[in-house]
Amino acid sequence: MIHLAGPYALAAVLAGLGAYGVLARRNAVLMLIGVELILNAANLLLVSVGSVGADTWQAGNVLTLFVITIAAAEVCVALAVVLALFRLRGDVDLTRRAE
Amino acid sequence: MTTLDIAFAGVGLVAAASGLLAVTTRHVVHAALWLVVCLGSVAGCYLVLGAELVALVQLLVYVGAVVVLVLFALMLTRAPIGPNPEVTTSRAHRALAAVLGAGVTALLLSVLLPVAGPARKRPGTSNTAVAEQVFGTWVWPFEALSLLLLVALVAAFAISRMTRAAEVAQSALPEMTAPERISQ
Amino acid sequence: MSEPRTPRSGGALPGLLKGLATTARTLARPTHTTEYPDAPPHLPPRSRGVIALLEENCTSCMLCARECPDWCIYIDSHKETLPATTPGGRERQRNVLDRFAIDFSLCMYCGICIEVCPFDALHWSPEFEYSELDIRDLLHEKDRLGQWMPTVPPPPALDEHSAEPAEVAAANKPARPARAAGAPPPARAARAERPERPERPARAERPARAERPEGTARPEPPADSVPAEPPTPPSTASESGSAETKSPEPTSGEDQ
Amino acid sequence: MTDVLEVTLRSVSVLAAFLVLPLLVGQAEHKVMAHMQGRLGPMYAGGFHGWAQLVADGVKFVQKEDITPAAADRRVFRFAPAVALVPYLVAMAVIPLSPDLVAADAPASALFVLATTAVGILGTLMAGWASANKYSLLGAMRSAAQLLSYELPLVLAVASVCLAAGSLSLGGIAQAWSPWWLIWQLPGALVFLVAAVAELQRPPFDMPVADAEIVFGAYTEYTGLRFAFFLLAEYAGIVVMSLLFAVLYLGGWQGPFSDQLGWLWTLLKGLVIAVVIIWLRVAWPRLREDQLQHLAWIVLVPLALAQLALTGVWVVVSA
Repeated sequence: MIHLAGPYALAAVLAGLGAYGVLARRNAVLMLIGVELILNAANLLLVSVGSVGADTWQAGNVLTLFVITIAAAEVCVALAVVLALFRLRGDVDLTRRAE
Repeated sequence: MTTLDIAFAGVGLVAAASGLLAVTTRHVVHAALWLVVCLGSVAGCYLVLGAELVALVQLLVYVGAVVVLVLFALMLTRAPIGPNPEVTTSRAHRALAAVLGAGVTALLLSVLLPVAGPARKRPGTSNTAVAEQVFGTWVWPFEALSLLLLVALVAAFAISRMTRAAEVAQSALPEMTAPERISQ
Repeated sequence: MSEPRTPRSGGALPGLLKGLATTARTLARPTHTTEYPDAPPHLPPRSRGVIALLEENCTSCMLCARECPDWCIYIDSHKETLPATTPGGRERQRNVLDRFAIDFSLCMYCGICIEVCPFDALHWSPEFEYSELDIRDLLHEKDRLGQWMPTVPPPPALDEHSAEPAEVAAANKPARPARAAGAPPPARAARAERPERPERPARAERPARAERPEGTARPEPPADSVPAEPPTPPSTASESGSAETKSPEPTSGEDQ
Repeated sequence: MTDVLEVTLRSVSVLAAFLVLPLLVGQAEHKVMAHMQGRLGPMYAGGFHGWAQLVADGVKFVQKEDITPAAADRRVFRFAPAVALVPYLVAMAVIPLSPDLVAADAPASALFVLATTAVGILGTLMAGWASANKYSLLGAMRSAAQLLSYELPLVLAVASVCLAAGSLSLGGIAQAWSPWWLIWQLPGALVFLVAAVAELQRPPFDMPVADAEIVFGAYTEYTGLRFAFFLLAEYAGIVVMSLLFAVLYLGGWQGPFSDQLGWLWTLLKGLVIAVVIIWLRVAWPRLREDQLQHLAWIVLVPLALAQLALTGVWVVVSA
């Protein structure tokens, strides 16, 4: 027996923290950390819904696995971009105007 | 309150606290390390929710690969020891961001909490069931995902090669004419 | 151990397997290691372990100290005036060694000091167990250096057809009674030994020299037969002679 | 009450195994390596052939001063050894020695072991970054690159076995094992072994700690007990990987008298693999950094994928 209020609240908090992280950071890699938090909020929601309902297709678990995979791909490309940026500009400050 | 609720509250609080630290700390690498704690405790949440496979994949892929990549990128770019004020935006900007973040949380809470409902049974998912669904119902998304991974791999490779080619072109600029540079 | 081969002979895999095979073979064989403090090492006979000092031979000429590349030899000496042996004769001076020390924490065992010593006062000793817990204790004074003298191996045997060594030649020569009967003044014995010793074997006829091998710690093979006749005069001389002259040969001859 | 007692007993036995087995492997390494190089190895500590050498080393490490560099990030620096060590302790809890001799029976224990060992990388990364030392940072980056690259063939090789056995549980895999696997899963086994040695950062894949190039990599600044923890983590890693290999590819407890002596078989097979890992260290030189990545992506990953495809085809055909 479990209340879903807890997972829902945690997902909401993580999403809010992630949004804050994306907005308040200048460093590109740290922004990515915020993005990861948002993705985890979504995952948590999926899992918590999937774990209690009559989930015939296992959508909660399967979609979470998919999201984790997509996150890996996303991080892979994003970090390649960040490194390319660093090599060109010498920093990864996304608020700085490119000259 | 059930036992599972208490367990979830424990790991959930850790996750929320470490998530907060991950987005607020000014130590660049500490942010990534707090992210590790956060993701690990989210994996714990999955375990409490009965999704064992997801929890392990979270640990394997997120903590073992994604965060390591993030740390790797941080070290490759610039990660001095000690607080670094340059990683966050200005105070006003941050206040705005905090308001927006709190807004997101409030919005989600207002939507989600009413539908949370009473305590429910947690049947727990078997790995076999997940596997059957992945390779049954979800097989086409799964294949598309593998394609996505491949594309991402190639893209990451191409991006890193592109910059190197650009560097080479820049360093060899005087000796080369434009067509040569393009052909490179 | 086989003949030199080209580095890339047949790809990586044979090389990897070969590495595995070699190590496995070595594993199966008994080791050659002997555990040193339990099993004494088998050193070659003329190992160069440490530098020993034959104090009696040293004239404090300072050649070794000057030639030493890292300046680890310390020599202090003073001059002594020996009274004239004959009435109206000239007083003579000799060097007396006060201190001879080698700092083995600096020494690099090049052996140059041994090479340059004209009087064979320095020798390679195979002794090597003289480590200390404190690096400052590696500065060894002349008494410690002298203690290693008995470990110095005898010089290698001469070629069959080479001339007799000076000492042997001198010992085999019948002593000249006229000179030997009168006590040869110790001062003279000490002085005479100095300049001539190494380079002129043919002229080495003085009894003081002939008696040398036995008087010192240095074992020389032919010396066994030597000591019979000449020792009496020097020993009497040392008994009767002046103490302050510190003639090396007679005193040491008596000590042993 | 009995539950509590049982849990305590299981935890204590895992802890004991965690403290004893790495020492055994370490001592085996001392002696095997010495004899492969024509030496004797430690001979004094403990009297008989230096059996207590590692205990003496432990005592020595405890006595040494625990230095934290002034410029280091203190908390991360001090916490890193625990992060490197604990995952292997947790992983050891789910490895079965025989069908009923397992501390914690998890349904997806194969995945569990991989997931926990993947966390162990973080310890090295933290240590390297927090030391405020360029060699350490270089070592950490090398190990991050290396471990990320070799995680993939490792997981793929394990996936092949899981596919063949139709189970994610180590116990189930060992139960489904048959001698035929020795041939059929051989490419996967080789990939697993190579990737495991690389994951452990053992020679010939020890560039992250290459002492001739970057002093001692991420562990350069560590002294005393914290350094000993890293060493212990390495040897615990050998134990985990060897036992994992024994369970996945050598059938774990399967052998004569497996009913009574099953656990002994698992341990023996694991020990053989551990000796092989030591053997590789003695026999082969260190790879270069680019050769390392080359090996992972050009050789191991395709080989593991081919093995996975072969296993898939076989499973489908034989089903």
